[in-house]
Amino acid sequence: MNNNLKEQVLRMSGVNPLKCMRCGKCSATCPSYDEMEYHPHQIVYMVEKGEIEKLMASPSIYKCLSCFACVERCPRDVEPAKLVEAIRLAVIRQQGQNHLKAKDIPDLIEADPDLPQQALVTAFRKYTK
Amino acid sequence: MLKISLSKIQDLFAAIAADEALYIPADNAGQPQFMRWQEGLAMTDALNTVRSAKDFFFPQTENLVSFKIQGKSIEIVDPRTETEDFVVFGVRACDVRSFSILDRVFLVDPKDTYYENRRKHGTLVSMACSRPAETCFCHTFGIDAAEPEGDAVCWKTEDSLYIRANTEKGEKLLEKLRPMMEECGDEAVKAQQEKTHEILGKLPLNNFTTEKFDGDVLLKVFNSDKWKSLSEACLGCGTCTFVCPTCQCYDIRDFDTGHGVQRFRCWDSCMYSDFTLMASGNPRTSQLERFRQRFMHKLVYFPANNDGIYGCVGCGRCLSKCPISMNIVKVAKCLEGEL
Amino acid sequence: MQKIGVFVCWCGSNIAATVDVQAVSDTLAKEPGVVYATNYQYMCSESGQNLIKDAIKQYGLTGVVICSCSPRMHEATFRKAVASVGLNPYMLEVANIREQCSWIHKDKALATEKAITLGRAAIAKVQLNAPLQAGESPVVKRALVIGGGIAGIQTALDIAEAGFEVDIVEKQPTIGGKMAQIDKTFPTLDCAACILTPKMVECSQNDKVHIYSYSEVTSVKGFVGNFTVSIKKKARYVAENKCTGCGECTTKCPMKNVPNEFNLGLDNRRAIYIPFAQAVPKVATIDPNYCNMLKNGKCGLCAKVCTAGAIDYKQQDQVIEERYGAIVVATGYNPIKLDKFEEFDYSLSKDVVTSLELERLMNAAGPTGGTLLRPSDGTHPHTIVFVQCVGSRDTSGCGKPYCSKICCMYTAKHAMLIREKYPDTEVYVFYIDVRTPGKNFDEFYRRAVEQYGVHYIKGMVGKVAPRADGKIMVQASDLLANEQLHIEADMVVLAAAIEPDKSARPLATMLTASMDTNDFFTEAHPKLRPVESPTAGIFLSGVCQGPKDIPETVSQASAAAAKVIGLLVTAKLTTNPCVAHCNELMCNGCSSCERVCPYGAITYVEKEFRMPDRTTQLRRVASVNPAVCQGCGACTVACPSGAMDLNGFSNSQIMAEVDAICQK
Amino acid sequence: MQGMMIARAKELLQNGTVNRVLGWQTGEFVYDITPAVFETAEELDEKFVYNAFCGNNLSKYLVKETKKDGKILVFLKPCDTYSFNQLLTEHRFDREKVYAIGIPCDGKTSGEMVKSKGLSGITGIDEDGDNITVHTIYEDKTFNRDEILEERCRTCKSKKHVAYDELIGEDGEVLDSHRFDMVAKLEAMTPDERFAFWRSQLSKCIRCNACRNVCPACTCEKCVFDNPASGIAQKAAADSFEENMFHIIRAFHVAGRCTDCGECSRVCPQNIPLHLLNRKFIKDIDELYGDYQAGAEVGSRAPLVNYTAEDVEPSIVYHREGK
Amino acid sequence: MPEVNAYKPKIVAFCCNWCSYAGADLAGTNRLNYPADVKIIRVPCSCRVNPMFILRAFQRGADGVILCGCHPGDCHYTTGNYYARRRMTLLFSMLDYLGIEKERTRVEWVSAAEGAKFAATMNDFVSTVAALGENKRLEDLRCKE
Repeated sequence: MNNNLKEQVLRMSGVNPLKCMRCGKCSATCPSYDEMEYHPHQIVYMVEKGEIEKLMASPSIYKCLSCFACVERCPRDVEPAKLVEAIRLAVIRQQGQNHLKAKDIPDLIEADPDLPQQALVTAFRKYTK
Repeated sequence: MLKISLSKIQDLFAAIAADEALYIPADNAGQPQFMRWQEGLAMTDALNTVRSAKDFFFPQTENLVSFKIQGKSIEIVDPRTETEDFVVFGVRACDVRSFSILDRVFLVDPKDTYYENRRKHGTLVSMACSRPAETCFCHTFGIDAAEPEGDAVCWKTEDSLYIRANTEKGEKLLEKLRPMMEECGDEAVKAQQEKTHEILGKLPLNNFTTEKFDGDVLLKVFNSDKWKSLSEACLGCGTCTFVCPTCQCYDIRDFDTGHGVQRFRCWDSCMYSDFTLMASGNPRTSQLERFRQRFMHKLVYFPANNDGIYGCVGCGRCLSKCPISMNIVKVAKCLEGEL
Repeated sequence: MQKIGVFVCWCGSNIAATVDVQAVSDTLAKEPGVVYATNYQYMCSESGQNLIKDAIKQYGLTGVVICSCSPRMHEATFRKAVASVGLNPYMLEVANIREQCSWIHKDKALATEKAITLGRAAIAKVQLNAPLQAGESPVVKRALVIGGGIAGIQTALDIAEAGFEVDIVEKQPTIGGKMAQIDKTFPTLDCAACILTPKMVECSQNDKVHIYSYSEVTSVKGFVGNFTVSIKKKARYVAENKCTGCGECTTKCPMKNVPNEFNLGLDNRRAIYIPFAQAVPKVATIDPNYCNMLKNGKCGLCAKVCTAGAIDYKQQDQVIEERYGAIVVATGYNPIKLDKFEEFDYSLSKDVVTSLELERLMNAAGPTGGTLLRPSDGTHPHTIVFVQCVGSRDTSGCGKPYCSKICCMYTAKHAMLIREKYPDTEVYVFYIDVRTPGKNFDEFYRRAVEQYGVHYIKGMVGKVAPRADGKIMVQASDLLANEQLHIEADMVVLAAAIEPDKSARPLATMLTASMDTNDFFTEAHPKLRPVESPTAGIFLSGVCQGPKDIPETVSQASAAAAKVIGLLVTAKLTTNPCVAHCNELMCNGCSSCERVCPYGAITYVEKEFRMPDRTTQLRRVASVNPAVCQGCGACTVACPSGAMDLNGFSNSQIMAEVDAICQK
Repeated sequence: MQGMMIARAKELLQNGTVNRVLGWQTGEFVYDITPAVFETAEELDEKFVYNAFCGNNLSKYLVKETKKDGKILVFLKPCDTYSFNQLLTEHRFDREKVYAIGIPCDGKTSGEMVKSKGLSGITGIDEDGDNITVHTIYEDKTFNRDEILEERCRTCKSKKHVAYDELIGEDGEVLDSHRFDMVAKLEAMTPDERFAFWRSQLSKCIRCNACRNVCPACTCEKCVFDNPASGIAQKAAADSFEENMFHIIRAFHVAGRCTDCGECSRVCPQNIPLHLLNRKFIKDIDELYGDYQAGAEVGSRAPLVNYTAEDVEPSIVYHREGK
Repeated sequence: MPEVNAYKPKIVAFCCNWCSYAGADLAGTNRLNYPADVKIIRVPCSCRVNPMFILRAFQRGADGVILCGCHPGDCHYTTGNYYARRRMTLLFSMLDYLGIEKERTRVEWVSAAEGAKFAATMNDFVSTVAALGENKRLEDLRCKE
């Protein structure tokens, strides 16, 4: 179990999965349910258990339409869709999967001197931890 | 007359403080106040301290007697230890004059031995004013801000401090300082005094007098219907009385320390609702009466009993400190129309 | 200065082994005010008590300090003893030198020193004690029950049985409450009406019980033993004493399309109506919102057909004032409104019903005569889906955060009844948890599953959508099978959360009885005083205190009755003299104390004061009712001027104790 | 503005709506303005003033004034309206006897404030929009209004009037004031630094009671500090403990009731920043129990006579961020 | 050898009659030891404790003051401890703000059944206060001998 990842997901989403009372209404309301390997209520539970890597590897998180029906319907305000979004971000932000590395920058600037500063800063912020 | 360069003033202080306590006006958390000098403490440029020099002779609280209780026995202890000699330096003309008023209260029979003891041990070194403020009106009471009384008197110019003794106590102090100072003439002082007098003439309260309160005006003033509007906004706080250099009322109280009782006196204010409270109640039941008491005391009762000397020295503290800006000048100006 | 006697107890060796009792009494003898000090083996024994009594007489003691065990143990004993020789019992203080000294310390010197300090503190306190008199207040021998459901009925009958007058105030035209609407009761499945209506009749026939139906409480004044309550009898436009309940008017009234609230709007009634056949009182009521005569002055048909001449279109609301010794709140509950739950389509589809509606649909006296038919088309439903926890355990803000407690059981009951009566019907129950604690409850639920074949599915319904063909699509999750289900249902039954009746909140304000954030009344103690409100003389019965089923409601109702009877049989109430009091001269009338008083013991009066300057001034000042105050002291700290103080624990007394403890 | 106020006051006096007018009256100098009750049009013309030095909060006077016969007109600056409401919440005066006119406020200064800029011998002041020129017998100096505003006005919490019968001028908004910045700064210090700060400030106290007597929340019939029976009565701070005691208890007694009008600091002859004590309570209340502005509405339940079951535990004091 | 830790702090404990005072009694009944420096003052409810009392204790030489009451929700008077909780939170925060050691004041909820908790709490509080040493910041010199 990767506690750092779990913390990261919880922080990014602002969700407290411990509020879940396991009613399954999220899964009951989910329009993409049948497409998913892990269903919304499972996602909540797996985050709680810290099985973030499993989720990151699963296509399920891209089956979510972000329709927020689960967020709307959840009687405990758990907001599963926000967890899904956070897991997607966790995938993007994984280190080692950087689209840009610090040493690439001089070349980039040389290639395109008009490259906006902000793009660089954003890239760093987004792709490094 | 002696003179010393301002750059050496700390040496002067050190010399005075060598064998007695020295208090100088300094900055205390943003407020000018007399503080005990210790190395490095600088004199403030402020015109005057928030609290007057009366604190040194008539402190806000002082223990009069202690009762030590053990089981059922009580022992009476005089808490006074012999007071050390002290110098209060930089007292303004108005504040120096206040002692002649306080002396008339505390040093007449029966003498207040606590006050008397401190007067004996204390030396007042006054400081002439060169930059009076709009709230100043000491001239009303015949005080010359440029020529203060005091055991010794100082003038501060751009670069030097001039000092002259007025009394024996002052002489004694100067004797000690003579080696580090130089003798000089009084030209620079005279020049400064002239300038100061010129400024004093421009002050807004230059023409303010209390002359009309001379004579048989007591009932007329007392019964004036102006008191109502004058006192209407008074909050009944004690600011005016506590910053006043001449207010001398006090209360005596007991404090149970758990192993005895300390009987102490503390300043009281005639503005307080429990002032002169007795078992039978309070003779002054309204703020109007209490307010009137203060000004009647200063302007009428005190002079009536003290050869025409008013109970005010025109320091202007109450003018700048009263939360509702009501003060003796406003009161006197308003009432004088009645006379 | 008091003349104080100090009595140090050895408690055998309990104290004496660790505390030098001789040193304690010797040292304390030297304290100011102490005129006598001694020690003895057992102060609580008869000879010990006699020692105290004799000393009081001999030395003329005005205050007594006993250094002994905890005051929780023997304070009452010693108070009685000193009172027997004429000393005010509140002139006594106990220094706890056993539980809080000798028993916890091993070092004798330390323990002795501490015992002396504790003794000093008690002496310091006694110096400032003042004699206190326990007050008395009479008790009005009549009780009021607010709410005429099963809780109120049971409480009223029990009180009446003990011989006390009791009034029921019911805002509906009839008593009976929710239970009257219910078809069968779990877990025995007997008919609700069969067990409720005899009690309703008993109420009307018992001459100790008076029913104010169609009435509301509008104001409550006073305190325990002596409440004055205003009751508004709403005009029903029918003279209660003349109406025979024949029902002729209710069949002749031309206004036929008035939704029938007793059947939850599933059918209609007339503008003049009797809610149901067994109503008590069985008196017709005219609904002024629909009656043409009252609205437009045209019609008057009911008056024409009434042979008893009971119709009175000019009847006015009437306010009655009555005095009571005790008040029981039994205001009950309602299912919550479901408009916020659009996913269940309750407002759009007639075939999505609440469980209470289902009760009416299955009731022989209901709109369908007891045959279960779909409200939309009157056909027989073949697939029925039950949804549990609709709005219960919901912290999202749409529903209620608590468990409604009764839903699991009544849903099992419904499912079972349907399967029994219509075996061709498939019944699905979607649950989060099945909660069936209670005698024969779980067995009941298991029967629904095992014997009646009800499909219990762990999971929640996410979406209910009516289809054009009349079917209702139910989308739900089956968490155990890990699949999403799509069921074509004919009917959906929602187990709506229950909430306290809306009338409870303003009533609580009138009674100064506290409520929790969900508007349930708070009990005086959650475990030990569950049927009393913290406000003395106010008792709680039924769901107004928290979700309950019928057996629990009835037991609480009887418990409340027992408490009321206990109060009413008391000739006079002795009041605790350690109560707050207000120094009116110092009181600002700012209401801070009133706001923190949990008992509503503080009221305000306008009083004239003579000021020091001989003028008079009208001021608002607080006044504490000593019969109601329980002496917690919350007000004393809320009061900025220190006008409020507490007898027996005054500011000066506590500070004297602090001083004594801290010195040296 | 002053002209409009006088005109309206005269009108209300004349048509009998009110019998008296509570306002400000001119003094000896430009800055020494005194609260006053006016009964005639002539008095109003002669002495009524409204300018940058009218800092006094008049609401407390209503406690006394409404005891008299007739109705009184009072002029209320935005921050005074909060005190007005708070006094009403505590039933301290009869609303029926007051006619309240809300007046705008651009922030106030004071003689002390001007003098703190090193000026002495003040003879006059000109206000020209945001420029304020001070004339003294020694020099003339022009300030931007903001430079010489009192601290409470620089961190003004609201320009909105929360109570009035009528309004002269435009109503403003509740402001984002940064008024807790100094409290936060103190909180961030070490306990030793804080102790040193408060000791140096509170040791200046002369127990003149100006802070208490001006405070609109201190309207007790008898203050505990004046009442020998309270056990904490003191006429002077005879020991540093008593300096602390007075200010802690006073701040506690007004906690949740203090509207942060800033009068206490304005009147302190020793310039002790007393408002920092009150603001600490306000900041704590806001942070721990949810935002609460005393006096924002009449009848609101003050935080110290209120609770929720979920309130934080006192141990939060040990665990909070900072030192 | 000089006695280490000879310093004995003075501790005042305000205990509500219904829970904490009974809890203290239970600690005694179970012979659970805690320092004799703790002296208990019985009050009807934690809400009876005025901030004045706490300051008074410090004035008179207490080194630590602890307030014990029923657990929130269990108050004999229903709501008393809720008010006490707010009052003490704000008071303690103010004392801390004035630079007075915050460890000198504490609130603990001790039920009538928690004798062990009472003893443990007192042991802990006494050692915390003892570590701070004498109360210098909120003392009244007149009350010292």
